[in-house]
Amino acid sequence: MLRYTLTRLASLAISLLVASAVIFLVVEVAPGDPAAYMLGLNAQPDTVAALRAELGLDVSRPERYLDWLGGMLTGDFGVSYTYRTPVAQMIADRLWVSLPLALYALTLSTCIAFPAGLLAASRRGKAADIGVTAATQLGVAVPNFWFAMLLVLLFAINLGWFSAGGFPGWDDPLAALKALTLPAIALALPQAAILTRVMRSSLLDTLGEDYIRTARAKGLSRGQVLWRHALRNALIPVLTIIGLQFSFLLAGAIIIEQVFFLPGLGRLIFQAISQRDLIVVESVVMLLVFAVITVNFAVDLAYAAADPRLRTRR
Amino acid sequence: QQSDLTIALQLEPPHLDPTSAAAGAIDSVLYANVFEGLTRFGADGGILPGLAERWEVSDDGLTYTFDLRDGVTFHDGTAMNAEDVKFTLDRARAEDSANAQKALFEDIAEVTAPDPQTVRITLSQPNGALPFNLAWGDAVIVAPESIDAIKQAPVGTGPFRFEEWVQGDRIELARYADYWGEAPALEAATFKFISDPTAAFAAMMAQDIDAFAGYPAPENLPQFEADPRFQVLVGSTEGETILAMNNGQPPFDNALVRAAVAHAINRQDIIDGAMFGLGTPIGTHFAPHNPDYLDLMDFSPFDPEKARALLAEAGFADGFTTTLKLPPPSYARRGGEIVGAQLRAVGIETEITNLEWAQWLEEVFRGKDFGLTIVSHTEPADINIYARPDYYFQYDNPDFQALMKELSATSDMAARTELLHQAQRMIAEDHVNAYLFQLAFPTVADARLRGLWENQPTQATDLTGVSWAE
Amino acid sequence: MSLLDIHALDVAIHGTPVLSDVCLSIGAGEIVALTGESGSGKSMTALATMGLLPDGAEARGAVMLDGTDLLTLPEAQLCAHRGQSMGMVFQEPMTALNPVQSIGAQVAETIRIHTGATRAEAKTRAAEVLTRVGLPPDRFPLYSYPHALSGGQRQRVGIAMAIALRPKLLIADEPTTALDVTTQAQILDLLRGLVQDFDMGLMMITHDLAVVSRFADRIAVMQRGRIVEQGPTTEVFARRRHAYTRSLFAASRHRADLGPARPGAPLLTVENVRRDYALPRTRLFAPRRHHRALADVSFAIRRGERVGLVGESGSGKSTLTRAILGLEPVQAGRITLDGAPVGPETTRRMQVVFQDPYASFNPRHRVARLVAEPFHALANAPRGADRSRAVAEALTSVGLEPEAAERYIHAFSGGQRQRIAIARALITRPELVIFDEAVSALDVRVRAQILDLIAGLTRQHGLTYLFISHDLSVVRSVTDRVLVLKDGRIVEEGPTAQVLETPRHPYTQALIAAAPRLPDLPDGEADAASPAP
Amino acid sequence: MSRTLILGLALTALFVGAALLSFVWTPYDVETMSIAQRLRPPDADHLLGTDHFGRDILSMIMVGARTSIAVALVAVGIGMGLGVPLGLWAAARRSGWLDEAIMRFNDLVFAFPSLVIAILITAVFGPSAVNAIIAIGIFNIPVFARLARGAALPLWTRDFILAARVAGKSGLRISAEHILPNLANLLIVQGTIQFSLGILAEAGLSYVGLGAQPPVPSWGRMLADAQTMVALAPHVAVVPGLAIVGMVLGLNLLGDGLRDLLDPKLRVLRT
Ligand SMILES: Nc1ncnc2c1ncn2[C@@H]1O[C@H](COP(=O)(O)OP(=O)(O)OP(=O)(O)O)[C@@H](O)[C@H]1O
Ligand SMILES: Nc1ncnc2c1ncn2[C@@H]1O[C@H](COP(=O)(O)OP(=O)(O)OP(=O)(O)O)[C@@H](O)[C@H]1O
Ligand SMILES: [Mg+2]
Ligand SMILES: [Mg+2]
Repeated sequence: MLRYTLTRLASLAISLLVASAVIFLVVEVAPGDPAAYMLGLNAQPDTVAALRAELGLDVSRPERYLDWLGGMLTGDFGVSYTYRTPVAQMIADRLWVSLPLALYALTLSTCIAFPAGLLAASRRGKAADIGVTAATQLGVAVPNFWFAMLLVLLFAINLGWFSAGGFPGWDDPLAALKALTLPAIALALPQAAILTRVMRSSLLDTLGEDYIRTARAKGLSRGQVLWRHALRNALIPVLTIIGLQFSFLLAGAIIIEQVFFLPGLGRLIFQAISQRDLIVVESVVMLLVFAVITVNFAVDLAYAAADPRLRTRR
Repeated sequence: QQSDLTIALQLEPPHLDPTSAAAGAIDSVLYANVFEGLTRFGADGGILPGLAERWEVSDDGLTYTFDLRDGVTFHDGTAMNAEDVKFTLDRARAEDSANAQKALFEDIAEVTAPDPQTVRITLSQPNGALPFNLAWGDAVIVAPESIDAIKQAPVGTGPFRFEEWVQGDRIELARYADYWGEAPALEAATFKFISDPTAAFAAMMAQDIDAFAGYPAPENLPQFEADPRFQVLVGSTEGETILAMNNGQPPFDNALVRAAVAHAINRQDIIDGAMFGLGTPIGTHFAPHNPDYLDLMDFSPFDPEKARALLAEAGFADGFTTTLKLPPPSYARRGGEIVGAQLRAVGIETEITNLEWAQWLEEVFRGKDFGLTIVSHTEPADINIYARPDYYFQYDNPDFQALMKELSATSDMAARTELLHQAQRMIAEDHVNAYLFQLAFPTVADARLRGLWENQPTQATDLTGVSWAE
Repeated sequence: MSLLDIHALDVAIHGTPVLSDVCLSIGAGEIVALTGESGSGKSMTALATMGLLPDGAEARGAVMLDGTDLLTLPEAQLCAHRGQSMGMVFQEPMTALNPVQSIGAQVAETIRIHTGATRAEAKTRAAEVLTRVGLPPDRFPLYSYPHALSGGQRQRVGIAMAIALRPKLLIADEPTTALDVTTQAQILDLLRGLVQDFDMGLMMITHDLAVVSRFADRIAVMQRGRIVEQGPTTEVFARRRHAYTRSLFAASRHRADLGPARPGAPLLTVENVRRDYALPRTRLFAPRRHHRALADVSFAIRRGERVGLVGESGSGKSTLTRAILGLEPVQAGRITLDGAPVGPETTRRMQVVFQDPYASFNPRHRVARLVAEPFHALANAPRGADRSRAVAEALTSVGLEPEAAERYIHAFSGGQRQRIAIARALITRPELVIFDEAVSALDVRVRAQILDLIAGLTRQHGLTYLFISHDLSVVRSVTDRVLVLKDGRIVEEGPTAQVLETPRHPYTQALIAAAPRLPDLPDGEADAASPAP
Repeated sequence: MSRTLILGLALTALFVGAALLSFVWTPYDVETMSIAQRLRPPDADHLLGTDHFGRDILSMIMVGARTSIAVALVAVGIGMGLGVPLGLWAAARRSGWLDEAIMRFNDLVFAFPSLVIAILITAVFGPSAVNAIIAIGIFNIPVFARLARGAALPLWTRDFILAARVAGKSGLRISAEHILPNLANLLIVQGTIQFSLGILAEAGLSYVGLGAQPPVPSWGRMLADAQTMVALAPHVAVVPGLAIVGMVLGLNLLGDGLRDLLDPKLRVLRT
């Protein structure tokens, strides 16, 4: 287990390094100059040059890459070109919206998917199963931005139950949660559909295993078998999907944050790209990649917890 | 009685220093609310005294003497005096200045502060537009004490004090108790930033916000007008929306081709299709609400037959293919689709590319790598850009350049009008660009709000006179 | 009245009958063996008794356990019976246990759901039961997980779960088929001990008559969903009334006629071969450990020799096969074919027949292509019509119609597939053939046919082969000489008859002692069924 | 044939048929605008109404189907064309450094938020259908590589592969001759799923303005254009949304149906 953890950690570090280089390269070759962007149509070349110097853009690329990389190791992501505040501070602020949103959506999708998947698997071929399956087919097919649009139309504009968007801050946690509810639903439903499908098929697979028959021979009823034996084994593929979903939730939030004008990471990155705030783009993408890689790492460890075979193997 | 206001804007300022970025969004929040200049724009675009109570011009037109108001203090409590003004202007025109409109201060030779209440500006050549130039947001008065933190914590002299900025979401202002002038009716104001038009509609409809200045989706306006909860103000802006042509490159270096394009355009269809009827058609690069405006649309009426004939005459009987690069605003994106269809009707194929602003600046504005583009020129009185041969549409006409030189040396009003008429006619005749319409400025607001600016003589959301009706 | 009384049981799955008119009874303390070829309905009888028939199955008749008809019992009461008054052990110890639960928890579960014992009580009881089946907690802690146990040990856990509450009836469905002979003997002993101690009735399902002969009180023989013969073991063995029973017996005792060996020059020599598999490090900087699958193996095969290789599971037989074929490197020693070290050059002069007839063919290719595959390495391989002719010839020689070449592999039975595998192995006339457990997966009767085929081909073509098996009776019938492999070493070697009659090495002795053998019967040879292809 | 399969086939055929038909005939020309006719609700002239430029929505949906299908199909092609060989290669060198490197590469691509990369790609090369294809295609590579490797690994331990090795065949040849055909079912099923995800991705990219550029109609852009007009003329937002749902639903049902038909035990990746 330890060796497994350590090798995974090493490959994780290499992955992050490669990722940082790729991100830096891609972002830097994008045409567009942050200084020119900031100074607009009437700017004169010497003004632009002055601003470039002030932003530190006149330093060579490899040097800036190393600076950025070194800074990140100490938690210093540099200073935003357009906002002129420390990037770490900006990210931290936005994270307070995006992370709760992703977690909220993840919780919602899990809370919907688990019971629905269980129901469908335990009533295989019955009306409940067919209903759940049909709902998931639809859920997978609906684009979340369109769904978000319909949600706003119904719940914010017509019914007025929720505000149409915006984020009041965490001073009032209840209001904050309420503001995140519609976006979380828009994000969660398509994911819940996928998760339900995985849950169902994984459960059905496990229910066909030999040890399920063994357990039935011990005198466990169908329900007991499902809870005590099938669930934990079925969880393994489900965990993978949850791990993968995390990245989709963080990234999928870009459009959703746009629709609900939430001041989250997604909107930050969208804005930063259009303003050519390179350092913000690089840092946020890096952070997302880091999050995904570490979450998947955690999922791998969770695997080991769920499956004792993995603790000694590998 | 409500005394606070939540008003939405489409764009969030990148930072809060109006004197070192071109972002109009900075002025939209801070101009006249937090920062003030020596002079200022009024709601109708006229120049009013600002921090300078009055000014005098020497006979040779080279020296301006400004008398500052008494009792003006910055929000940090320090007094505003002539030294601050000198600091501001010297900073703006310095070698390493990052002021986006440095050209405004080009003619200033020296700024002196003979006494705390007097500022004297000496020019290197006469410039009748100095009071106008000093009204710009890029010329607001800042203090040396607070300049270092200005991008995050702006300290000005206006009726509202900067309170808080939740980046990505909102900026909060509060009434400044020691304001030199009349106290505003509002105690607090929140600017919210909603860039997505759908979100704007939803937020307005759900009454999450009290007003939206520069409402981004004109198609929704009839709905708001019909709703008694709201009022809709449609004002004018300084934005001449043009279909710019690359005069420096074939085929648009050929005046016949440019004329053909100008005749192929149906302005009303563009205004209806892209702006849902909002906007005034123009025939030259000048704002229709300006007293010196000339209606020159007769130079380029919608006439596809003539356009085809002109193309044939220019040697493009079979038409040609060119690029149409569009920046993000919907007037450009939607207008571009219509322009593309209209040009196709006369045989000109366009390859449409949607660009972000940064890309547009790089490729079109700086790189001059384009055939056609659509953009709104929102700077006030900016016909002088046609005198810059290196400007992105690359119009190089010595006659026009001479005309502009003469204009800046002239301070007689009637003579100026005559010169401006000549200039308008010259570019319309030359079909430098195809002139589409003057951008309108729609504001949607709660029906009980009073005193919002209707027009946009400059980018500003002046809240000084805003109040709630009983 | 006996403990279990199955009366006129009919079972149909989705309308297809799988059992008809099955009548069977088992008394307390009695061992009844249910035997018959694959698919004859043995497992279905057991599952019907447990009330665990697959979805879509419909059962008619009566299954009386201690006077209660299980078929009419509602599911909830059936649950109370399962594990409490009847228990079941399944064939596949590798998959029959939940991989993510400790063995203690799995055994305790039976106790807890039926008795309402506390967690601690159940644990104590579980420890007792595990001790009884030979897994004392001091060596096999309750918190061990199944993956850490060997197949035999897992099977013991399975038995412990089934007998935890001392059920009156125990059903064991092929409990030893997946195990090697020595382990098989231990498990059979354990079961017999339990039956005696607890006075249980045992329904023992097996297709191996030799296992049954020494073990069961009574035998029931099934064929196509019916019981065709049943009675006390000795009686059934002696009388063999039903033709099917007779053919089953004949096949079990079948000997192929190999013809005399004519050994020539040495063909394959294996000298001091060692094969290590690297094991994962336990700690980051711990020295890498190795598993020695082959340690210092040396032997030689002459042209025309038929050599057997026996050894229990994991002793290194397949590893040796791969090394000889040159598919894997060895860490030390030399393997030469005709003097040339093995490698890509020599591979084409050897061929191999694998154990699993279902896994040895690409299901997407036609038989013609499959059989012709070994031509790939040949420089002057026949093409076009010549190739088709060669394929047809090869198929005919293994007793198949040449038309078989046009079909896909799924259209063939296991026995036919193994014939095709032999055709594939022989098509290039290789100098050496390796049979790696080539008949282990087959039914006794089919096995007899394949052994006859190999013998016939040997008589005709004078094959040289290495025949690998864990089944001594098979090796006895088709080899001249035998090697005994244990833990990667050859512990004994000699003429087959001599080694099997008078084994010298204790391991060989144990192997032979553990192997179940059919009793010698007077008229056994008389009615040997002639295997029809 | 199951009901799922029939429904899936019918829906898919409907949209593919509409796309093919649009090459030869559409009710109206999709590039001709008629501002006076804008935002007309569905009626006899315009079965699905007109959009904000007065174009016929039915015609635009038909041509938009073409765009969606083309983008998604090529993107899946890229993913399969590169991912499957990579996966097979990794499996052929199982547990070597090459396998490790290929799988790490896959993990890395998976770790990048796809939409952000798509935005970056278009920021570098400008928005266009081709760049949308590349952006979607890149993220299909690891899906197919993982799938192919995962399915190929157990095959490599099968005896028939050993038999082929005994016949002297190279790893490349075995991968092509024995492994690939055995993955066909799986690839077909996963291909349909990725195809449907590609349609969604294209719609998402076009929605934020990064997909096909005007005047080429695209469902995502139709939605984006329509979003402010929901209250004004609901049909302009509802119709393209339903088209996307219908097409994706059809493909998913087709994939499920095919899987049940070909091999119900197939393990596909769902993300
Ligand atoms: N789930 C099922 N659905 C349909 N038919 C089945 C099912 N399980 C078994 N059968 C059929 O029932 C018959 C009896 O099968 P059963 O498993 O009882 O055979 P068996 O004697 O135990 O064979 P083996 O020795 O191979 O285990 C076979 O023909 C088989 O094909
Ligand atoms: N690739 C491998 N990595 C590590 N260990 C292996 C590997 N292959 C085989 N072994 C080990 O080498 C030993 C010999 O294995 P081998 O497959 O040769 O046994 P066998 O005699 O053929 O057994 P069986 O009768 O079960 O087929 C076993 O302990 C096995 O676990
Ligand atoms: Mg069976
Ligand atoms: Mg083996």
